[in-house]
Amino acid sequence: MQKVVNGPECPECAAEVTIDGDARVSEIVECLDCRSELEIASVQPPTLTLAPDVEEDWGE
Amino acid sequence: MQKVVNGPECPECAAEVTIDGDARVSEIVECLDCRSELEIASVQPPTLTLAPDVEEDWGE
Amino acid sequence: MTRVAVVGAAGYIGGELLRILTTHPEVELAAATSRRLRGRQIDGVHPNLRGRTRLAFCAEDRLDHYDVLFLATPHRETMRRMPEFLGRADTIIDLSGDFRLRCADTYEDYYGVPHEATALLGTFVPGVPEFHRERLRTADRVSVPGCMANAGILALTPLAEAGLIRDEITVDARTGSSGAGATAGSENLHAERSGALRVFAPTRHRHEAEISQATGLPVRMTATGVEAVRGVQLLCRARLADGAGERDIRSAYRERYADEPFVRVVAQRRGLHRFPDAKILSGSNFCDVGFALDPESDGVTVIAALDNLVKGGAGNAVQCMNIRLGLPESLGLDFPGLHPN
Amino acid sequence: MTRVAVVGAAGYIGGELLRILTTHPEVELAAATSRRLRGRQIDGVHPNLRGRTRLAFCAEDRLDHYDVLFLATPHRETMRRMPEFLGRADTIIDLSGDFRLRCADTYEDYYGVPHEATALLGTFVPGVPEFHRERLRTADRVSVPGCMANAGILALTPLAEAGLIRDEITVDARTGSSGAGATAGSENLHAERSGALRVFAPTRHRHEAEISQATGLPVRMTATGVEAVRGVQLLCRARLADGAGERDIRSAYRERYADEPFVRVVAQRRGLHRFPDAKILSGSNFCDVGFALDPESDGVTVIAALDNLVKGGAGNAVQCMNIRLGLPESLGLDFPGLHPN
Amino acid sequence: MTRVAVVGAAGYIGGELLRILTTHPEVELAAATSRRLRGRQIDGVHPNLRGRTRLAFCAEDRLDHYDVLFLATPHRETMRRMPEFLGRADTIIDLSGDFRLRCADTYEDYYGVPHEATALLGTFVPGVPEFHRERLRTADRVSVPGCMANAGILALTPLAEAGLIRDEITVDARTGSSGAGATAGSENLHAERSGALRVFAPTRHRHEAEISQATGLPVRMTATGVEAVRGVQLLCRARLADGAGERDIRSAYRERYADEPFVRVVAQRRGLHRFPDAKILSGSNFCDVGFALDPESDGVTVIAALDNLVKGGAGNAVQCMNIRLGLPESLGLDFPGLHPN
Amino acid sequence: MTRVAVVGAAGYIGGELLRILTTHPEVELAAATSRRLRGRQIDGVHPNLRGRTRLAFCAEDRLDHYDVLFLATPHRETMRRMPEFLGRADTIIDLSGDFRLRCADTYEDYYGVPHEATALLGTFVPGVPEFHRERLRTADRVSVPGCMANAGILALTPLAEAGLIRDEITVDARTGSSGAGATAGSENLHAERSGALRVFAPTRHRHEAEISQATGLPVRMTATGVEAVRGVQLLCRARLADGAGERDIRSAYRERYADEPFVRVVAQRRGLHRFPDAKILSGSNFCDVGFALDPESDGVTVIAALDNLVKGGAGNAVQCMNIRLGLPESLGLDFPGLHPN
Ligand SMILES: NC(=O)c1ccc[n+]([C@@H]2O[C@H](COP(=O)([O-])OP(=O)(O)OC[C@H]3O[C@@H](n4cnc5c(N)ncnc54)[C@H](OP(=O)(O)O)[C@@H]3O)[C@@H](O)[C@H]2O)c1
Ligand SMILES: NC(=O)c1ccc[n+]([C@@H]2O[C@H](COP(=O)([O-])OP(=O)(O)OC[C@H]3O[C@@H](n4cnc5c(N)ncnc54)[C@H](OP(=O)(O)O)[C@@H]3O)[C@@H](O)[C@H]2O)c1
Ligand SMILES: NC(=O)c1ccc[n+]([C@@H]2O[C@H](COP(=O)([O-])OP(=O)(O)OC[C@H]3O[C@@H](n4cnc5c(N)ncnc54)[C@H](OP(=O)(O)O)[C@@H]3O)[C@@H](O)[C@H]2O)c1
Ligand SMILES: NC(=O)c1ccc[n+]([C@@H]2O[C@H](COP(=O)([O-])OP(=O)(O)OC[C@H]3O[C@@H](n4cnc5c(N)ncnc54)[C@H](OP(=O)(O)O)[C@@H]3O)[C@@H](O)[C@H]2O)c1
Ligand SMILES: [Zn+2]
Ligand SMILES: [Zn+2]
Repeated sequence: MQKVVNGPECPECAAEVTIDGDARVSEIVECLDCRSELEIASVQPPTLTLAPDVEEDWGE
Repeated sequence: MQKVVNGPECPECAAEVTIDGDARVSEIVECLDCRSELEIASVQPPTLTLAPDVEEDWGE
Repeated sequence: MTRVAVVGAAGYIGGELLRILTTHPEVELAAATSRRLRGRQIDGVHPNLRGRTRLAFCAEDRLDHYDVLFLATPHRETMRRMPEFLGRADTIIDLSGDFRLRCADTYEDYYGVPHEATALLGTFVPGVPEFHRERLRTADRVSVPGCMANAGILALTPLAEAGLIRDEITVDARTGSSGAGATAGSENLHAERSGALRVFAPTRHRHEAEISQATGLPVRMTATGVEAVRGVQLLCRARLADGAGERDIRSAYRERYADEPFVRVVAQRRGLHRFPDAKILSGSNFCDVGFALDPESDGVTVIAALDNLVKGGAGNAVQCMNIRLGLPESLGLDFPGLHPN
Repeated sequence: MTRVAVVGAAGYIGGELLRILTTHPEVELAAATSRRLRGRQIDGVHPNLRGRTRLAFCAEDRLDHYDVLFLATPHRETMRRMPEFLGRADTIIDLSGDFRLRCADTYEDYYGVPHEATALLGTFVPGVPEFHRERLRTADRVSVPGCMANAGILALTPLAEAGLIRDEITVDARTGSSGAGATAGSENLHAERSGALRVFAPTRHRHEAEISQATGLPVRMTATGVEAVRGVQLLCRARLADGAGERDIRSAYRERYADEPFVRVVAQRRGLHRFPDAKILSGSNFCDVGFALDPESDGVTVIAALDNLVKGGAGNAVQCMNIRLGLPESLGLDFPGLHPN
Repeated sequence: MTRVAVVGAAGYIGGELLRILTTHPEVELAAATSRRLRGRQIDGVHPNLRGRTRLAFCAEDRLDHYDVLFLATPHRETMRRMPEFLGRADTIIDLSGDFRLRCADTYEDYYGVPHEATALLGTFVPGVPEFHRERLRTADRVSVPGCMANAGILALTPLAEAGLIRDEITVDARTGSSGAGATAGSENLHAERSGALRVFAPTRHRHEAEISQATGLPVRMTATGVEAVRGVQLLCRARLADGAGERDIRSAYRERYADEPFVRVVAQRRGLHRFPDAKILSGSNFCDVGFALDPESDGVTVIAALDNLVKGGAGNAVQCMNIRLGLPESLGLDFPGLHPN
Repeated sequence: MTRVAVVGAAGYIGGELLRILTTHPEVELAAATSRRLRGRQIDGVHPNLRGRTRLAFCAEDRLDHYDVLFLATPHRETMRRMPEFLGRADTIIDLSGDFRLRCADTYEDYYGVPHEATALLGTFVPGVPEFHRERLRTADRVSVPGCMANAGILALTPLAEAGLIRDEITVDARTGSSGAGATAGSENLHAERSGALRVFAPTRHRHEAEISQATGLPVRMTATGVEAVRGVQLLCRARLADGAGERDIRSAYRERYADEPFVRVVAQRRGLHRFPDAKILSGSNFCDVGFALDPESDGVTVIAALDNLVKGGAGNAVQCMNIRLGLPESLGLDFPGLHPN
């Protein structure tokens, strides 16, 4: 079993984000609620920042 | 060519309704704008009333 | 084993009830009625049930007494016959529109005929597990909401209850063709209906009365038939109450639906599947609910989707039955839907 | 013969321009560019043109000078290259989004990048014959509106001009997949897009800025991809000004559109086809416009439909060209659409 | 101006005739009959014609005498009433199945009823311009082939005539829902027909008799309803005669069809659109024909596609009329079809 | 609990395996690989699994050892990597085409490249429970047939085994778009693929080799893409052996399939649903098989339908797994399909 850290809040939607115990700074995790891509800013204590958005232009 | 009487207004939408010269009382005509079914109430002068609606229940 | 029966079993809601009930581990499907097809195998009109059952339709006068009786008959007809049906089962679960509105006047206003069983109106518990679960545990008369109404109720009630939205709500509903039932007419002819974007209710669709009753807010609803057999999607617009923001909305949904087996909050920032879409819900009992705030105004767009025959009808009814019978609530309802589909 | 050319001719708008221009009796299609397919026959990607033309795509650097040059290239790209295009034709008809908005800030707000040819912004005449016919007769730079925008402009402007509606307007748009162009990506993969009800713009779709600019009213717009290749339908909601009623609405449309060859008012009381539906408009240059009043409130629902590639794009552009060249306005545009379809 | 009339004008073939005839520059559409809808505007059921005509349907007893009378009525009914129709026009163009087969026994065999106007059987010229153009120039009675039959005749006759194929031919036909006409029934209910792959004729579809009559070869034909409103595609299999090869096939088609305005040979080695596909033919009068040889056997696959309501019906009928009247053969038939669609 | 893993889990077959395995009561889904989406939640691309699992995709190098490993990777790639996969599981169930044909030459002939693991070719048991159940009980390497191949094998083998048909068989296959997998390209762009009748294999579709191998008869197969996401239908033509008749055919099927949980014989004389139609099979593990005899010749038409992702892929693979593990064969596979749909 992977260890998980009971995590920080998603900066977008305030959901609690679970991160692996062995996660490193600058890794990307996904918020399970709003599916933002979040970058691990620090691990002790765990903090997250919003990763830059890839533009999704569906053009229609 | 059929003779047409330059007609009365549609009671629903006020469009001018054209009726055949030989139209009779209680015949049904269609308003070309709103497609109401109209009954010829009199011919001299021409007047129209709304024919009873068939219910269209599309249920969805 | 619980003995159940379905009236109006040759229709689309009836067929979906049969699909779910024939695979439900705790019930015995004892009878399925059809006037037109009495004596015929049910898999003749519901070919997906081939190999699953050898049951034939019976006439309604062959009904005896059941633990649970599902009514999948047209509105108007159902209210007339309700007294008779009440005698035939411990629990009645009605899928028609006749006992959804508490107020007889509102019924007449939206259905165009006076209600013929007004004394019974108040005796039905709304078939909305998410908001009436406790009452459903003991309810003997359940009235399941309309397909689009249920989507609207699930999407909007948490926000209304929490005081997060105010004023009038507008609802733009889109629906597949099975919502109109199995009766052939030119409006449902494939060549006419296929690919249509048919605004069949430009104002005042009936289900607005149900959503309004549930949320306590004024609702204006339109409905458009779109290319689909199953599926309903609602796009609702409301105004945020003063001070309300994205997190409040999200929390309201989270709190309400965290433990609900069949409501999912879908409001994502990335990917193809960011908001509720009926496409992936066919056959499933989920109602997906999502939202987006207009960054420049106090407007919020709320989106909901479900399969009209399942969470919008038969599945929801079986969920109510499970609750009434004290069974696990998801029994017989675990099909998650298909992707792609 | 008028010599015309199309840039971006391998795309969907480009292809539709080719369809119309190859059957147009007064123009000679002199060039059609594609970077990727230069040298290839145009009927390779536009198979409906088999037997109609032997033209091959050419590279853009092979362009010389034309009477009319149509631009069917992506936004952003088009503004960058506009100076170059302006030198290649007497009249430029641009189908991209880059010169539709008069205000550079609004452009940046809705397109996410600063405008790169602000000096040219004010020099384009809106490609809306119904409201700018006189200016179009002499216009050398025409900017055709977006597909959904055009439907919204044609549906709402008569009411706004006549002062019949007030406050904010909401627009819920539904669109087929060709609106996204011919570039393959997972969002347009058949198995994903087929049957979808995909809310791709839950708020602030770009075209709301165009409709707002044309009507002078605030607009809030959502957009949903529905199962269709061609076709756009808009369902708009507005509030009536004090005293305004059904007849005023109908008169406003009648006056505006009585002599318009390509706008029809469709608001009927009976039948299957009571309101505008894109289903019957594929290939036609019509925009159908209809409405219904809520009997219990001051709300009015306005509905519009068109084929995004024709009245929402190529057909409208050719209509503008006909006006500019002093030709009969419907030339090459007389296909009425199919039923059933 | 040539005065024409259409009997059975409220149906799908009737509507397509009206579409073509109202835009045809050399004819005046003088009457369109419907029993059920007499007195009603024709655009009520054919909404694509809004703004194109103010004609109303008339009862059949209001018919007088026309230059050309098109019959778009059901088989069986048409043969009974043919004597009456013959008196009402100089030229009759019949779209029903009643006068396509020369042999009364074959008719009975395939239609299940005896022919009731056997004396007239031999008096109709087949409405196949590609093979009977000379006779059509003076024909007063024309019988247009069935939709799938026409595809089969155009695909196979050149090979049969040139002696390039031998033995039995098998034909697997796929058809859209408009082929079954505008009458609502459960088989054409949208929810049932949508997405169907319904083998409605697992053997001996009627049109095999027509293809066999035209090619002189035994034919075995199946038919499957597929998801489409318009469109027919045939996949035929034959065996090559000794020594015949790909070039012979290609030459046979080329010779036959080089100058034909409405038959295109589509058998390409690359690209998305290598073989005939009905998808791009909606509304067009083309029949596309293609083929591929099995590298390991003497088998050849022949593919044909058309729009059942156009080259498979109304368009082909108008092409015959143009020939009969000495008009340019493509008049009113120049719509090339749409891509994408 | 049996520990299973899926390689290629982001694709359509992979997703369908995940759907079935996450609801299967006797297995634990321990890993799902994707190179492109490693680290991402699996419900991001398989949105029907929302709320069912919190599993994320992992990279292939994170795989350890499993009881059963499913391979849902492209052909060619799979054979190259098979040695590696064999070390990672007690039982391998391969869904690619690489180990279906026993003969390396036939593989090269149909796949266009030499086989790269010929030594392994003979070591795989065909994943056809209906004909190889006993071997499957102990098989450690299973190769599941192609989607259309499985339909053909189930439709034709009973007749071939019983000696009821002779000579060459022709197969006309129709398939939905999910059969081509989840990779976007212009051939699968919605606007191009929607409504298509695309003959992508006019002769010699690959699956003919599999059907021929299973039946021992020569097979000529074409394949056409039709409008559908899921679903395959085959229309096969064969000649009856001397003396064989309808009853023999029906008996042969009955004997073979009486106890099969997932093959149904559908050849009815009445009703809308007389022959196998993929429309009602989406999500179900059924293969429906039917037939009709030509009353005038020795021809028999055999029809089969299935969902390519279920009985044509993932469902069939799980059925094989159940057999291998000694579990009830239908476990996890009881969804009957939807009607209407
Ligand atoms: N379709 C939906 O999405 C949906 C969703 C939620 C609720 N509902 C409600 O569920 C009910 C059934 O809808 P449906 O879509 O299944 O309709 P349906 O397909 O038309 O089926 C209705 C069935 O009721 C029977 N029936 C018709 N008229 C009757 C009468 N006068 N008395 C008794 N039985 C009669 C018919 O069978 P026989 O004639 O053979 O007896 C028919 O099969 C309706 O009240 C509807 O509003 C529908
Ligand atoms: N689709 C609609 O409904 C619709 C309606 C109205 C207006 N419009 C507008 O019309 C324009 C074309 O739309 P579409 O749907 O036809 O798009 P499309 O199918 O993607 O076609 C665009 C074409 O432009 C060319 N192109 C792409 N990138 C380019 C670049 N950087 N420079 C020059 N050429 C480039 C491409 O051809 P090559 O790469 O081969 O050169 C491509 O064929 C867009 O501005 C769109 O907003 C579209
Ligand atoms: N659909 C095709 O693809 C296609 C192609 C080629 C040829 N055809 C042939 O064309 C003919 C019409 O086909 P369709 O598809 O247009 O059929 P349809 O849509 O059913 O229309 C037939 C029309 O004939 C009228 N009609 C029905 N019964 C009649 C009767 N007993 N006497 C006189 N009129 C009657 C009806 O109008 P009222 O009841 O209002 O008078 C109806 O509108 C048929 O013979 C068909 O085989 C069809
Ligand atoms: N679709 C059907 O109906 C069907 C039916 C029966 C059998 N099959 C067979 O099942 C297999 C999968 O088909 P599919 O339709 O699911 O295809 P798909 O949707 O394209 O998925 C294939 C998956 O394999 C992975 N992949 C691609 N290239 C790879 C490579 N070189 N090495 C390792 N992984 C690779 C991809 O994921 P990542 O790139 O993210 O790793 C992709 O998600 C094929 O062999 C197919 O023939 C398909
Ligand atoms: Zn979040
Ligand atoms: Zn009127």
